Amino acid sequence: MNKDFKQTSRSGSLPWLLQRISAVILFVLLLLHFITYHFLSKGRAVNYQEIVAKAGSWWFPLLQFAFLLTALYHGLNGLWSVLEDYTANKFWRLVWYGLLLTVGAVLLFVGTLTIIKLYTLPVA
Amino acid sequence: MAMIDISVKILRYQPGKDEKPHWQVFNIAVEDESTILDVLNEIHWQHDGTLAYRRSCRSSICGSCAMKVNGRNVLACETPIHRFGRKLKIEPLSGFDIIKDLVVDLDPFFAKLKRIRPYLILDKPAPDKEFVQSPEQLEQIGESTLCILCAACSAACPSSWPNSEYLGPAALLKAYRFIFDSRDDGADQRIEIVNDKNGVWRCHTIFNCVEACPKKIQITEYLSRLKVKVVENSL
Amino acid sequence: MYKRTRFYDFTYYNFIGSWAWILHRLAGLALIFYLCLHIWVINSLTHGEAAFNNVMAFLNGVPFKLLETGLWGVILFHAFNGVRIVIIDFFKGSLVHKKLFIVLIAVAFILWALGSYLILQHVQWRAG
Amino acid sequence: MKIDEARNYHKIDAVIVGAGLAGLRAALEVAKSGLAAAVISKVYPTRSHSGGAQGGIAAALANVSEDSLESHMFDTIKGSDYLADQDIIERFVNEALKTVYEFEHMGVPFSRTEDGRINQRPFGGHSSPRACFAQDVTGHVLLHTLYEQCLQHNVLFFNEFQVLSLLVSDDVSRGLVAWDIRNGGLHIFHARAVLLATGGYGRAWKITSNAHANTGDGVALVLEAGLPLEDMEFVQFHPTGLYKHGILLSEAARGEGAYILNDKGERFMKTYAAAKMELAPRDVVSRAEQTEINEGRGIGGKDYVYLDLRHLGRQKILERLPQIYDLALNYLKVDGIKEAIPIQPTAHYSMGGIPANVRTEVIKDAAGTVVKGLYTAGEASCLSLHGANRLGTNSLQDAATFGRIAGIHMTEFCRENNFAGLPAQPLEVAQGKIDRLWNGQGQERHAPIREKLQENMTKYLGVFRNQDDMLKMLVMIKELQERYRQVTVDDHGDAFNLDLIEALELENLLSFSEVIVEGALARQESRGAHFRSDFPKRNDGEWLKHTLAWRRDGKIVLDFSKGVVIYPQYQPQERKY
Ligand SMILES: Cc1cc2nc3c(=O)[nH]c(=O)nc-3n(C[C@H](O)[C@H](O)[C@H](O)COP(=O)(O)OP(=O)(O)OC[C@H]3O[C@@H](n4cnc5c(N)ncnc54)[C@H](O)[C@@H]3O)c2cc1C
Ligand code: HEM
Ligand code: SF4
Ligand code: F3S
Ligand code: FES
Repeated sequence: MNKDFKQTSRSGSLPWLLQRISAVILFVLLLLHFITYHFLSKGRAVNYQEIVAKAGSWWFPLLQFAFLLTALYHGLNGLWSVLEDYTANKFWRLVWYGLLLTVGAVLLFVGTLTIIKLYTLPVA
Repeated sequence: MAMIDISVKILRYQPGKDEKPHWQVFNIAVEDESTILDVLNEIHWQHDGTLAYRRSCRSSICGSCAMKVNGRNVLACETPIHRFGRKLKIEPLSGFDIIKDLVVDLDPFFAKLKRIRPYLILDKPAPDKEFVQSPEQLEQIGESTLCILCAACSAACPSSWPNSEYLGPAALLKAYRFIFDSRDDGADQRIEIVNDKNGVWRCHTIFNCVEACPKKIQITEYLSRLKVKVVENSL
Repeated sequence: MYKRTRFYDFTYYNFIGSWAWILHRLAGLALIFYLCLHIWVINSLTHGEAAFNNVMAFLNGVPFKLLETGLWGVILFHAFNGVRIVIIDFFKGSLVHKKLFIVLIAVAFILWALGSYLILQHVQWRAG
Repeated sequence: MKIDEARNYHKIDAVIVGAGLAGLRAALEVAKSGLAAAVISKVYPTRSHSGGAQGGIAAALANVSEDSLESHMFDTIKGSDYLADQDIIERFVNEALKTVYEFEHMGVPFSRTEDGRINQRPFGGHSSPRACFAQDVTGHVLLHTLYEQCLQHNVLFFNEFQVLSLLVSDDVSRGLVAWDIRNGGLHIFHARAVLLATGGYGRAWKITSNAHANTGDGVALVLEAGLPLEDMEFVQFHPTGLYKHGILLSEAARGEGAYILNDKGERFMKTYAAAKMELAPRDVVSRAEQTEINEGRGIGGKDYVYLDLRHLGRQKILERLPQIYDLALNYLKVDGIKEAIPIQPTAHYSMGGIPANVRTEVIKDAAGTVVKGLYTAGEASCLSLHGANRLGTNSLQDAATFGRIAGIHMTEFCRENNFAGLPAQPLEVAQGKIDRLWNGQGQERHAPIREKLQENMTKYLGVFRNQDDMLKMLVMIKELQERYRQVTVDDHGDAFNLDLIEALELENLLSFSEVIVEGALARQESRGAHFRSDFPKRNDGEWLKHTLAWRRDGKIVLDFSKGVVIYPQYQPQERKY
């Protein structure tokens, strides 16, 4: 082994690949999402009743959950990669990893809760 | 051929004398067909003998004279001054520690090269004559073997500025060159080495390396192929 | 020997590739920040119609609508440059990466103009 | 302080000076045997000038057409104008194939034939396509591959160390002293065996294809150690140097079919070598060019002619000769696809050098007495393989093959011999050189002296030579040597003191240049690269012998008693192409 070069940790291939796969999925989902919520409401404000009504259909929670998961994975994985660029130090890399994992877990929890609640809300 | 007056701003650092690098301006007259290296020689030979820089072949093949001129990495010996006008700003390569003036410490650069095992690794005995390798197989690695190890790419890569441990484009290109050599059997070992936090995944396809490479090697393209190969290998 | 590592070398010339990367990175960071907020805000949906309408009133104000066009721009840039990155990674896009950038960003720009028009139309409707 | 304990003392079996093809190939051989091998080089190994070689490496593989070892041997003998030692050539051609196959097995990316074998191209003076090549960067890929092999086999590298003196006494080599360019300070290298592979000495000329590093240090150090040099007057001028710069445009261009044209647009080679045309040996083509120029048929009456690639077509130029295309574009703003490229003869290859026998052992007299533990290979050496004129692509093969052979014999020698004792004051000579430059009272600078030397060597010791010119040159060298004594340097720092290094190199240039001129003056004939307008004929009766030269008491002493080894079947004939 060459002592002049520090080995940090193996691999990185899976996150790299998943970042690209999630990117392609997001490309579709995010644009759809934006179009439905920001444009197709065609000049009317997003309406509580409408949303709750839509949320009650069977495909809504599935789609939203998939969206939530990919966006969170993609975003946090991306952030992790940025942080790694600026921290060569193994310890700090672990700290960031832990932090992002926690943030991810919390957001996933909150997000999932929202979706479930919306799904189960009574339509007025 | 005519003489022209130019103003050359050089980042000087003399260990022992200077705390940190500082600018020095030389106003000199040179032939309009001069290269950056001619300018440095002129200053060193006629004006200030203490100026230090590396050079040898002065025909863009040895890789000694990579440096930063007006914000970009170039080989001093092949770069005519008329590309920049009459004001030159010459600095050592970014990212590397400065030994003196334009001379940087390249030991880490070569250490990284060594790390990726830059030599054919064979499982089979070599034939009596040459290995058979078709022109198409050679084509795969042809361009990557033109690398002169000038370090211009690694020094231009934003991923390597904050992280001196990043293998960098030159070493990764070398890994590509061997992994994709039809004669080689050592791909697995090398893939394990580049598949690392400080390996190929620190490359964010920024292309500064390609812009800097005096041999116009499509480094990023080869790194992309390398990444795909590593992914295939670890699935 | 003089030691040098730096966060970013601002004196180095930025070519198309590095601009694309810098902006992609900034956009990505903005988006992950926004996503966190977004998830938090949508959570308010579950606190009943009143709470929801409160939030919406704010979101439909002129300042936020302007911000929304910005968001749309950020998303488009990141998304289309993201596609460029994928093409570079898997489909030899590096050989034409500058052209790709120009074409994709042009498309993104058109979409941005269209989208922003729709968003801002909405503002006018409310005002009227 | 006892030397053995000093920080700057290294005790290593085999110390190799020079990281070009010759040095690295030797180091690899020694390291593979398990002994410690150190390579000292004043530039990073991959910056060595071997990397500049473009055209190819000769070996009669017969991959693209009929070829034989005999044919390679005969071509080399004929090319040398019969001054080469034929026992050396015999060993050389016998080992050449092995050297190339070994390179291929190390991973060198040779260009390929359609059926996947090493491709070969024609080259000047070779009677069949014998140059194995990798595009037009053959030396580059060979050098890098070798360096990488050395990394694998844990050769010790002392990069950016400049050797300043050899420790040789009583015909035994003991080691050497080198200056650490990067940090400053002298280091003692105590070795069982030392190899000098410091490359050529083309930097004595202004118009030269050689790198800044090619200042013939090894050659000068040998002279300084009281040992002789051989055939120094034989320096090859390459016909296709880029105008004004001297940078080499590979002969591969002509191998691929490029023309050389004069002001009238004529392929003038038809009047000088009708059969071979542009592919005649270098000395012949260079002389033809210089004659055209001297007789006013240079382009616009100036001192250059044209190398014309245009008829080869864009694709062939960019595919086969990309480096040439780039060089012309970058240095002269000439687009080789659309325009002809201005060229002139350029000092290119040093046939002469450190005399050695077929085992690469350095010898100290015409009788062949060996200096124990001292070896030499590559362009620094004079074995003599190339005689009065080297054939293109033979020199890479020379460096690699005799590098390997040197490695083998050095390994043997190290196994059988212990470290010879160091002299009492090992640093004395080297320290003296530096002290003079740092603490001297003189006001001279090294740059103007070097410039004057180079300009006049190009003027007076070029393609054509005559007595008057050379006498002028000799006086001038003496004068410059005198001035050198007054040289001091601006830079007094330890780290990367380029000023100091260049001044030290100048001392070497001035030292061996004198030998070149003395040898050329004495040799009253024309042979190979050495052409005397006042003695335009080869004279085998008097001059079929090598030149040995010593510096004794500040004077150059010549000796012509070293004969040429000639086999009965290869008797000298007139050389015609
Ligand atoms: C432009 C060009 C093109 C050529 N093309 C061809 C070709 O196509 N085919 C062919 O066969 N030949 C060619 N040649 C010739 C061939 O390249 C050389 O003869 C050969 O490479 C010499 O190799 P070497 O190992 O002897 O020396 P070099 O490669 O010159 O190496 C010399 C080494 O010695 C070191 N050194 C020198 N002095 C000192 C010192 N004082 N202290 C420490 N280290 C020192 C240097 O750092 C360097 O590492 C070409 C030459 C030139 C100039
Ligand atoms: C719309 C579709 C999207 C596409 C096509 C896309 C594409 C990509 C790609 C390919 C990368 C990898 C860059 C690299 O490794 O160099 C990336 C990075 C990143 N993405 Fe996205 N992305 C999208 C949406 C998002 C969203 C919604 C977020 C926020 C939640 C986001 C946040 C990030 C972040 C933070 C990075 C890291 C930035 C960097 O490495 O410089 N992306 N994106
Ligand atoms: S890839 Fe290009 S820039 Fe990088 S070291 Fe090699 S030649 Fe220099
Ligand atoms: S600049 Fe750096 S990030 Fe990759 S594409 Fe080149 S190595
Ligand atoms: S001096 Fe050799 S590459 Fe510039």
